[in-house]
This record gives sequence, structure tokens and C-alpha cells, in this order.
Amino acid sequence: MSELDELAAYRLMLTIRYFEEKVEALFAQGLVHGTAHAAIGQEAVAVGACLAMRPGRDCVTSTHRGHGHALACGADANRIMAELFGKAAGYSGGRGGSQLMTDPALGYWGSNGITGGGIPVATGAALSFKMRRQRRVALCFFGDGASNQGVFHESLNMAALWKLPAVYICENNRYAMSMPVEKAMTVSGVAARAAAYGMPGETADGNDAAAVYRAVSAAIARARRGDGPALIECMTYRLSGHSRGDPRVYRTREEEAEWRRRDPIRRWRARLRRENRLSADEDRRLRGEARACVRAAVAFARRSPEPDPATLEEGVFA
Amino acid sequence: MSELDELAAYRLMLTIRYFEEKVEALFAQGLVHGTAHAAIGQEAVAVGACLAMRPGRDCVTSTHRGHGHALACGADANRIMAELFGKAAGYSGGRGGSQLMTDPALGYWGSNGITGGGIPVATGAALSFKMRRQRRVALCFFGDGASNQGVFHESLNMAALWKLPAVYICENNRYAMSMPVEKAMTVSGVAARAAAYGMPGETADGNDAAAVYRAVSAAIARARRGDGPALIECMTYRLSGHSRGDPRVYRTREEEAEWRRRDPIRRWRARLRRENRLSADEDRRLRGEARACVRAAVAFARRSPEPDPATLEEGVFA
Amino acid sequence: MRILSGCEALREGLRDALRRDKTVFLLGEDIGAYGGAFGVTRGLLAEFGPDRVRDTPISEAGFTGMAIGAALAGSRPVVEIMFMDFILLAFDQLANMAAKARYVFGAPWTCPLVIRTPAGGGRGYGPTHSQSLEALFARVPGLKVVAPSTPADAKTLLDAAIRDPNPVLFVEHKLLYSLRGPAPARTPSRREPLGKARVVRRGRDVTLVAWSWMTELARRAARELAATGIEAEVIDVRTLAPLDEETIQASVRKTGRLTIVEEGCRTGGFAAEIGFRVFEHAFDSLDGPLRRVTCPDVPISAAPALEHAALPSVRAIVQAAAALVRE
Amino acid sequence: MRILSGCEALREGLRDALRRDKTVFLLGEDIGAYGGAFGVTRGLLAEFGPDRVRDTPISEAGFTGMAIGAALAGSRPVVEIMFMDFILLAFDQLANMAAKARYVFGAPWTCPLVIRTPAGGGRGYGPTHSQSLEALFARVPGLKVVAPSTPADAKTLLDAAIRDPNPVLFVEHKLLYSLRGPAPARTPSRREPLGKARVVRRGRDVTLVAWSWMTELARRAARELAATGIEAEVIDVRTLAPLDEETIQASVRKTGRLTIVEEGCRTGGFAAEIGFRVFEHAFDSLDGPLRRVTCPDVPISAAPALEHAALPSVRAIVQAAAALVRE
Ligand SMILES: Cc1ncc(C[n+]2csc(CCOP(=O)(O)OP(=O)(O)O)c2C)c(N)n1
Ligand SMILES: Cc1ncc(C[n+]2csc(CCOP(=O)(O)OP(=O)(O)O)c2C)c(N)n1
Ligand SMILES: [Mg+2]
Ligand SMILES: [Mg+2]
Repeated sequence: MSELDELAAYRLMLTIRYFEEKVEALFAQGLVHGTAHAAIGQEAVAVGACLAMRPGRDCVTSTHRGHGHALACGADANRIMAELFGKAAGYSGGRGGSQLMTDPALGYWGSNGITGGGIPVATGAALSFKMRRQRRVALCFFGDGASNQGVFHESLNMAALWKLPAVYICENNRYAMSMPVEKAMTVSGVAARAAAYGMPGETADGNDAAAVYRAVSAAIARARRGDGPALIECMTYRLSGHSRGDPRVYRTREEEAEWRRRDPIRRWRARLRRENRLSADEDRRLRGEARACVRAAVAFARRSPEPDPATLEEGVFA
Repeated sequence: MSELDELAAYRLMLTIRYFEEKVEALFAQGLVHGTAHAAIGQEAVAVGACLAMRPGRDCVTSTHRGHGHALACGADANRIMAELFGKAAGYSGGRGGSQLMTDPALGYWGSNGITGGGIPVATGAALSFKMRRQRRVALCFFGDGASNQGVFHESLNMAALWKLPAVYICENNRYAMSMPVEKAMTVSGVAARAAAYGMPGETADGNDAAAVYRAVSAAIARARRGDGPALIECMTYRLSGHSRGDPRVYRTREEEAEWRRRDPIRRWRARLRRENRLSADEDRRLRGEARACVRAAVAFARRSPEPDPATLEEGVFA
Repeated sequence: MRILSGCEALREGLRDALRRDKTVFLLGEDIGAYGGAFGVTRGLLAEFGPDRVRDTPISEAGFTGMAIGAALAGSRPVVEIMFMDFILLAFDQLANMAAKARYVFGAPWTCPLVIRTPAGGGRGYGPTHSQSLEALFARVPGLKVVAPSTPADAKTLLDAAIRDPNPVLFVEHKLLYSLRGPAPARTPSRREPLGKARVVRRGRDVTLVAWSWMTELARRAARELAATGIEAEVIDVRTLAPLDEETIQASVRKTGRLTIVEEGCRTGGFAAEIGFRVFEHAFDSLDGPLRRVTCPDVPISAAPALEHAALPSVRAIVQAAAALVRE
Repeated sequence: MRILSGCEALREGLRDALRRDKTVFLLGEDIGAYGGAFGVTRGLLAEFGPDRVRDTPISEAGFTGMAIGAALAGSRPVVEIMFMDFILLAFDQLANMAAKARYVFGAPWTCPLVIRTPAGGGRGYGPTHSQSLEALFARVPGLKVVAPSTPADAKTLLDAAIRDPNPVLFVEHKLLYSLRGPAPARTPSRREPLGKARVVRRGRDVTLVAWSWMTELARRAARELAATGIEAEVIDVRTLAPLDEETIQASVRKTGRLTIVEEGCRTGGFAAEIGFRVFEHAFDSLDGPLRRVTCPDVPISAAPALEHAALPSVRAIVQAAAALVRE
């Protein structure tokens, strides 16, 4: 297993954080409309997992909360932002919006806006990889809430049966919209469900990119060897609302404050600083770069042209 | 827990066996058409479970293989047979056929022909019973194959969450059509899946009506007390083909012979005889009665009128 | 009548039903503390508690199937599917079980189930959160399909849907939630039957048939047409199934021209059904071809530029109707 | 051409595709040793092995979703849904993912997926094993829908469907399986485009439009009509989406009369769509109202007496067409 590049991880987490904060601000200002789900507080899962992928070979399906996954795969912030602005230069030319964008060259497969919808898709990609002996692995992000969907059950069962090279990464952020995980399932966590499929299930600290990276890397290696799928539950917390305008009445401010203390980026930075792997200067530089990247993305998105309505009926069929 | 009436159970199992054998013969003769699934070899599950119900109060959903469940609930063999003949006197007036009949007065809710379709229906009935404090219990039959459907997962999760008075009875007859259970799931059995919902899961000898009765009675009592659902996996074997014209290429004749030695009716009779609870005379009488009942059902069905085509468009809405 | 938003009217309808009938309960995702994605159920948890305003896990097929079981057992569940796009996950349950139970199993079975769901575009939610799929369900024998266009109808038709002994798909357009209009303080105590269209505006030159939010657009189009001297009659179908063919045909017999407005995609839409029935039974009263104004056969994009281009507009309705009259 | 049954023709089509293209594989319940509920895949396991003729657990949503993933990854899965009635379990996957992927995500994504499924009544299988649901899918932009009526078309259109880069629903009528007719020994090596109707029989008096098994009935009806001096032109639509409007309209322009035959339920059926398009574009060529012969809006009963009463019959087609001509 190769080592996690901690500074690269830091930079990516910062970019995701600033990107999501900017998206929330743009919504509040009415500059972007429709819907979007921010992944603030969950950056370590996206980054730890995606840095474990073999870029351009492996693939990953995402969820409705996908900007972070895309950025962690190396996607272009400009094109993500343009998609949110509904512009032609967006990843889906404005057709998809926040929940529906892909970067096939990077193996970023996006989601389809249906909670749990990506689970069979990733599983089927893994089936194709295996049948064609491509030694590729399919990663699959989904939330605690999505694990209550029937396709979770159906897909994991088949993945286990056929020893598919799939890695299921549950982002357990303790809520599905307003539904606390303990009101949505009786078991202690989603990892416990892996046993129903004879699949290894493991829990990782989702607020520690290194822990996620380790767990996912091991699972990917295992899958690539042909030893079948695994489920990794990453325990984390969504510090933002579910989507814009969520007053978060379903949880206490104390609980949020407690999780803010475990902020994955702050923890990461503190450790790097403590271990002298990040100087104050370099920290400043990285933050500046991340902010600049997001600023540039907004500028890019704003000046991009709208999609041409004349193209509306193009491309329904290949 | 009250005692199982062993002679009543015997009589019911005989009736089911003869009924199913007759149905297979009628198909072979071309006297009945469409489709039907016989439950030969599985009589002990139907009888052991249904005799544990509180008649007229509890309810049970069935599967595509439902004649036995219906008869075990006390349904009228005449009307079942008439339904198979597509006659007006059938339980659904000929509209449903083998897979779609109910006897609401007995709490026999039938199935809908969709494998797994009855699982959420029974669960919802249990929800209604609980909300209205009716102290009624919903039983739910389903096969090993059906446990791979998404609604199994979704329903059992909600039943466990809300402690619903539901008893899930898996008839594990080792095959879903041609699919052996070990090629359809990685775990040892369906009972192992109960843990994913924090629900008690238990295995019972499905070829022993007393064992089924004990397990189901305990689960019903528990559910009625308000302690929530349970899953009972009854290990059995379908001695007949999946449906008519099944050449059973997916299994060996040796395997079938082995299970025929464990025939639930033959075992039951042997024990009753051994324990002097059934005289040869009484046995002959009971068998004669069961055969007469089936014969009468065929006669009834044959002389029943066809449904009137003029009624075709009646009753789409209540 | 007070002025309410569609959202408030629906909330009142639910509240009244919950008060009136102990067997009514609500089931769906985030309908409790969150109040539903569009706020329709806000406050109901506080009044009726978590038993009757029941938050579910994300399991559309499962809880819809459960609602069917509860309805067969004698409860009156009202399910919320958060976006109509997700109802496809429960299509099997609705078509193969709920819709067929009464016909196949006969009396005394009834399946008094309501599925409420927000539909339609106009808010930039993109391809999987903007669809109008009612035509799929209007095709299923045994399901009723209701799609109100005003707060008043939202409230009274919801009441009727909940009282109805059959499974009813109740389509709530997302733009109806903020539309304001008069709404009755109390729902009528007698049962109002579903299946009556409403003549929104009388006119002699052309008939505009619509439902849900398209009725609002048709109304606006009629106003613009009037300014050009064309008097359009606007009919709000209100329930697609059962369909009030009579009202439509009476109007077409008078105007001789028909434009049907449907937010959903063109091919296989319910506009085709309405048009076909007019052809079958009022062919001689038609002065020329009829028109439909619909979304083209594409997914609804998130980008405003594309979404606006896809959805039917007042302008498109005006043009279609005017062309018919001028032909 | 040899004489094959529909079942044999389809099996040859699958076998040829599996031989020709290593990325093709079959996925479904009991398609291996069992050979499929109707025997279409019999023998393929022996030739291609369990990897490429892959039996699945009973998980329609899951394995359809997986097929989509595999298709996006570059495989060409051919899924069998054992009865069309069960496809509703996978409707979400087909409509929200497969059908939208190309439009939303753009090139280079393609989703070359075929869903084969036996449809229709006539065998007494009852309400949940006899439905004709193709109209629901023809309504989804991005899905192609094919429904052959002869062994020859079954084979060549299946070949075209498997070569097509888009998701295709391939409807196999249960009665087609035993229908015998000529079928080509080899499938054409060039790609035949989907979307061409076939004129089955020429006639000047009335146009009969049908697809799937209804084409066979329409053909028989045309023969009976000919005996009474009425020459019917019979058009087999073959693919509902994309629809070959041109061929239909050219015929209607000639005959002036149109009867559409559809096995599915009346309301919201695809007959309405076909009729509407004729109205939109060939209104002036119609001599009078058109007709549709369909199943009424009821579930299909198991009882022969009721099933026969529900399904379209040769007699009903003859009557409808003759009435049009005599009007
Ligand atoms: C089928 C479906 N049901 C419901 C929704 C609405 N919805 C979007 S996100 C969400 C919560 C998902 O929870 P979880 O899987 O835990 O992911 P998280 O939002 O916490 O990241 C819900 C209910 C949806 N998009 N699709
Ligand atoms: C949704 C659905 N998929 C497939 C079928 C076809 N089918 C009917 S029974 C059956 C096997 C069911 O297996 P199991 O649940 O083990 O019950 P068993 O037949 O063994 O009693 C299948 C695949 C169906 N009726 N419904
Ligand atoms: Mg969550
Ligand atoms: Mg079985």
C-alpha cells in the first residue's frame, strides 16, 4: 500500500471546504439556484477514499452530495461550478446540475439523484471489470440513509456472491436529511449489515483522511486481488445543513459544536503542524491556493455562456 | 402456548398433499391451464404456522405457492379449486387464478404474484394493527428466493424499528425456481439476515409441523406482547417441480430421494402411529376424508359456471 | 374564503383529515420535524405525534407497500413521496398490488391509500427532481389520479382523495405550493366525488384543456388571447383518472378547437389520450387538427436556459391556440 | 430462410451476439440451467458458461441497475426480466438512470443495454403475469422500445437492439415464442437501425396499425376483411420508440381510415399517441373518426372466459375496421 500524500490531502480538503462554503453563499445570494448539498465536515472521507483509487482506471459512483467526491478525484472546479451555474461549460453542459455530473476520464461517474441509485451502478461496473479481467475496482459512495434502500441489499448480495471488485463506502454522517441514523435502523451501524452478505464490514474514523485512506486502500487491494468486495463505514458528520435553507431543527447546536471540534480539516492541520510537516507559511500558501481555485471557478462559471436552447433536443440518443 | 392438535395438523397436511397432487394431474390432463405452483413436501410449514394463528384475527400473506397456506388457514378447497378452473365460484371469481386469492374472513390475504410482494403488505398490516392497538399479528410467508428482493430489506428494517407485530416465515425449500440457495446468497441461511435488522432470527425444521408450530407460536406471542417481529426460517424442500413442466434439471434425483425420505407427512404419520396416537383405521379414515374433500372440490369446480364476460369491467374501483 | 397558499391549503386538508378520522396517518421521509421537503406537513408532528406523522427510512418501495398493507387492514395512510421522480421505485407496489386488489380479490377489500407527491419543473432541480409522471399512473386501471391547480382544489380534492376507498395518486405541483388563492375554511362534510373537471373560464373560440400547474398557464394564456380578441374556454381536468370526458367534449362541441397543455413529455402523454377521446366521440365537431403543448421528449435540465426552453410556456399556448383559430 | 419458432429465432439471435461480441453477456433469473421461463436461453449456458449466461438472485431492481453499470463500463448486457409485469420493479433504474445518462452526462457515455421480457396475455397466467406495459416505457425519452411480431423480426431486431448504443426494451410476446415462420440463418452484419415500420399487407380501404402479437391478429383480420371485400393495409410498427410516423401517415393518406390495435389497456395506451400524431399531421386525409381496439381498463384475469373477453380479438378488429369503412 502506498503512502497517503498528506499535503495533497490537505489541499484537496481545503478546496472542498472552500468550494462548499462558496456554494452555500452563492445560494444565499441567489446567484445559483435549484438545489445543492454541501459536504462540509465530510471532506476526509472523500479525500481519503479517492486518493486510494488508481486514477483513470478505477471508477467511483457518488451521491447527491458529490462536489467533494468530484474534487477529490481531481475534477475541474471550474466545470463543477459552471454546472451549478447552469452554464454550457459545466460538466453536464448545465443539464445535470449539482447532483448529476461526471468526469469519465477521471473515473468519476457521478450519481443520478436517486438515493441509493449509484449502488447497483457501481456494482455493475465491477461486474464488467471482472468479466473483462481488467483489474479495475469500482468504489461506491452512499449515505447511512441510502443503506435502507432495497438496492443496497440486492447489490451487496450479488457483489458478495460473485466476488466483485467493489468497495462500498458508507458516509455515515448520522443523518439522512432530518432522520437520525438510530431512528432509521436498529443495528449499531451500516457496517454491521455486511455480515448479511458474508462481506467484510469495517468502521473507520471518517474525520481522519488517513484512516479512511488505509481502510479503503486495503479494501481496494483486496478487491483487485480478486478477493471480493468490502463495506467500509466512515463515521462522520455533516456540519452544514442537508441542503440550502435547512434550519436543522432535528438536532441540537451542542451536538453540532461537538462535531465541529472534531472538524477533519482542523484536526488534520493541527497534526501536520504539530508534527512539523506543515509550516505556517506553507499552510497560508495552501489555503490561499485553495481559495484562489474556488474564486477562479466562480469567475469562470459566471462568464461562461448559457447553454443554447437550440440544443435542447440533441443527444437524447447516442 | 396452546398445544398443536396433531390430528388436525395431519388432516390438513393430507388435504394439502392430495390437493396439490390433484392440481398437478389436472394440469397434466389439460383440464386446468395457466400456471400453478405446488407445495408438495412443504405442508408442515403451512400447517405448523397457520395453526398458530388466531383465526379470524391474525392475518397471513402468502406467496405464489399458496394453496397450502390457504388450506391450512381453513379455506374452502372447493373455492380454491374453482379459482384454478377459472370459475365464478372461485375465491377471486376466476380473476386471480392460482396466485391470487384471499379469504378475508379467515385472515388469509393471498399474494400478488410478485415474488416478495407480500412482505411489505404484511408489514403494513402489522403497522395498522399496532397503531390501532388491536393485538393482532401479521404472518408473512416468503421463500428463500424472495429474501433477495429489496423489499425484504426495507420491510424488515421498518418492522424492527417500529417493533411491529409481524412474524416472517421463510420457507427455505433450497431453491428459487432453479436457483439453489447457495448460489443466491453467501450466508448460511436467511435467518442469518435477521441480525442486520436487530431482529431475532431462528431456524426450524420445516418438515416437522410441531417444530414450526412451536417457533411460530412463540414468535406470535412475542409479537402480540408488543416485543416486535421475528424471522423464522423453516428448512424444507419442494418435492414437486417449481411449476408444471419443470424438468428439474438443476438438481439430482438422489437429492430428491433423500428429501423424500424426510417427507413431512410420512414422518408425521409414522410418529403418530408409533406413539399410538393414530390407529390404522383412523389413518385410513382421515386419508379417505382428505381425498374426498379434494374430489369434491374438483366436482364443485367443474360444475361451477364460468364467470360472465359481461362482468368484465365491474369492480375496478370500490 | 380565506387566502391561502397551496402549501397551507394542503396542510389544512391533512390536518382536518387527521382530526376527523383516527385511521388516517401520514407516512414518508422527513415529514415530521422537518415538515416535508416543501413544508406541507410542518406542524403536524406537534399536533398528532410521531405515530400518525411517521418518518420513514429511505425505502420508497417498502413504505408504499406497507401503506398498501395498512390500507387493506383498514387504516387510511397518506404517503408522501418526496419528489414524484422517486415514485418509480414504488411503481410495482402501486400497479401490481394497490390497483389490482379490489378488482381481483373483490369486496370487502378496499385499499384507501393516498400517495401525495410534488411534481413538475420550474425550480431548477434537474432531471431526477422535476418530472411530471402522472400519465404513467393514469394508465393503470384501478388507480385514481388527481392533480389540482388551485389552493381551494388542493384542499377539497385532498379531502376527497383521503375519503375515497381506492388508491389515489395525488399530484402536487411544486409551484402550487406558493400559489395563493381562496380556500374554504372547512372541507365539505359530504364526500365529493373525484372525476369532475372544472370550467375555469368560458369562451367560444377554442378550448384549452390542462391540469395541475398547466391550468394556471392556460388561464394566463386565455387572458392574453382575450386581448387579441380570441375567447378561450379553459378546462381544468383536475382528475386524470377517472376523466371527465363529458365536460371536455361539451366544450369542444361548442368551440370546435382544442389545445391540450401538458407539462410532461410529448410522446405517450395524457394529452394524447384526451385528444384521442375527442376524436373518437366528437370528431365531427372539430374544425381542424388539435394541438398539444408539452415538454419535448427530453429530460428536464437543471440549467434555467434549458429548463425554460423545455417547459410549456404561456407564449407557446397562446401561439398554439391562436394558430388553431386562424387556420 | 429456414422455418423457426419465435423462441428459436430469439435464441439464435442471442447465440450469434454472444459469439460475435465478447462484451455481450446475459443476466437474469433462471436463464442458465433452466433456460429461462420460456426456454429462450436454453442451451446457451452450455456454450457460453455461467459467466456470460449469468443466473441472478430475485433482485430485478438490483440486477437491472447492475446491467446499467456494466453497460456504462463498456459491456453489452442483455437482461431477461422473466415476465414484463416485474419490470416495474426496475422502472426507476431504467427511467432515471439508463434513459437519462447519455442526455445528461453527454458523450462519451453510452448505455448499450437490452432488456428482454415476455409480455402479453392469452395463456391464463393472470393479472400479474399477463400485462402489456410497453406504452409506459415508450413514454420515457432515451429508451427505445421494440416489439417484434414474427420470428424473422425477432431475430434481426434483437440483433439491432444489441448493437444499438442505447438502452432498448425488447418486448417478446409469449405467443410469439411458439409462432413459426421463416427466419434468416445469419443476422445481417451491418447494423440495421431501429425505427422502421413494416407494411405487412397492402390495401386501400383502411389502415390497421399494430405491433407485437396484435400484428398477427391484424393480419388475420385483414384476411377476413378481404373476404368481405374490404382491403386493409396492415402496418407492423415494430419499434414504438423511435416511431416510424412516416409509414403510418403515408398509409392513412391513402386509405383515409385508421384502426390501431393494442393489447394493453385502453386509457393512456400507445394507440392514443399514434392516433394523435395522425391527427396532428394527417388530419385532412382522415375520412372520419379513427378507432382503437384494445383491452378495456381492467387487469387481465386468469379465467379463460374473462381473459378472452378482455383481449383484442380478430373479430373486434374486423368489426372496428368494417365500421369505419361503412361509415
Ligand atoms: C429515492 C430518493 N428518495 C429520497 C430522496 C431525497 N433525499 C435526497 S438526499 C436524502 C438523504 C440521504 O441521506 P444519506 O444517504 O444519509 O446521505 P446524506 O444526505 O446524509 O449525505 C434524501 C432523503 C432522493 N433523492 N431519492
Ligand atoms: C418479482 C418477481 N420475480 C420473479 C418471479 C418469478 N418467480 C416466481 S416464483 C420464483 C421463485 C421464488 O423462489 P422462492 O422465493 O424461494 O419461493 P419458492 O418458489 O421456492 O417457493 C420466481 C423467480 C416473480 N413471480 N416475481
Ligand atoms: Mg447521511
Ligand atoms: Mg425457494
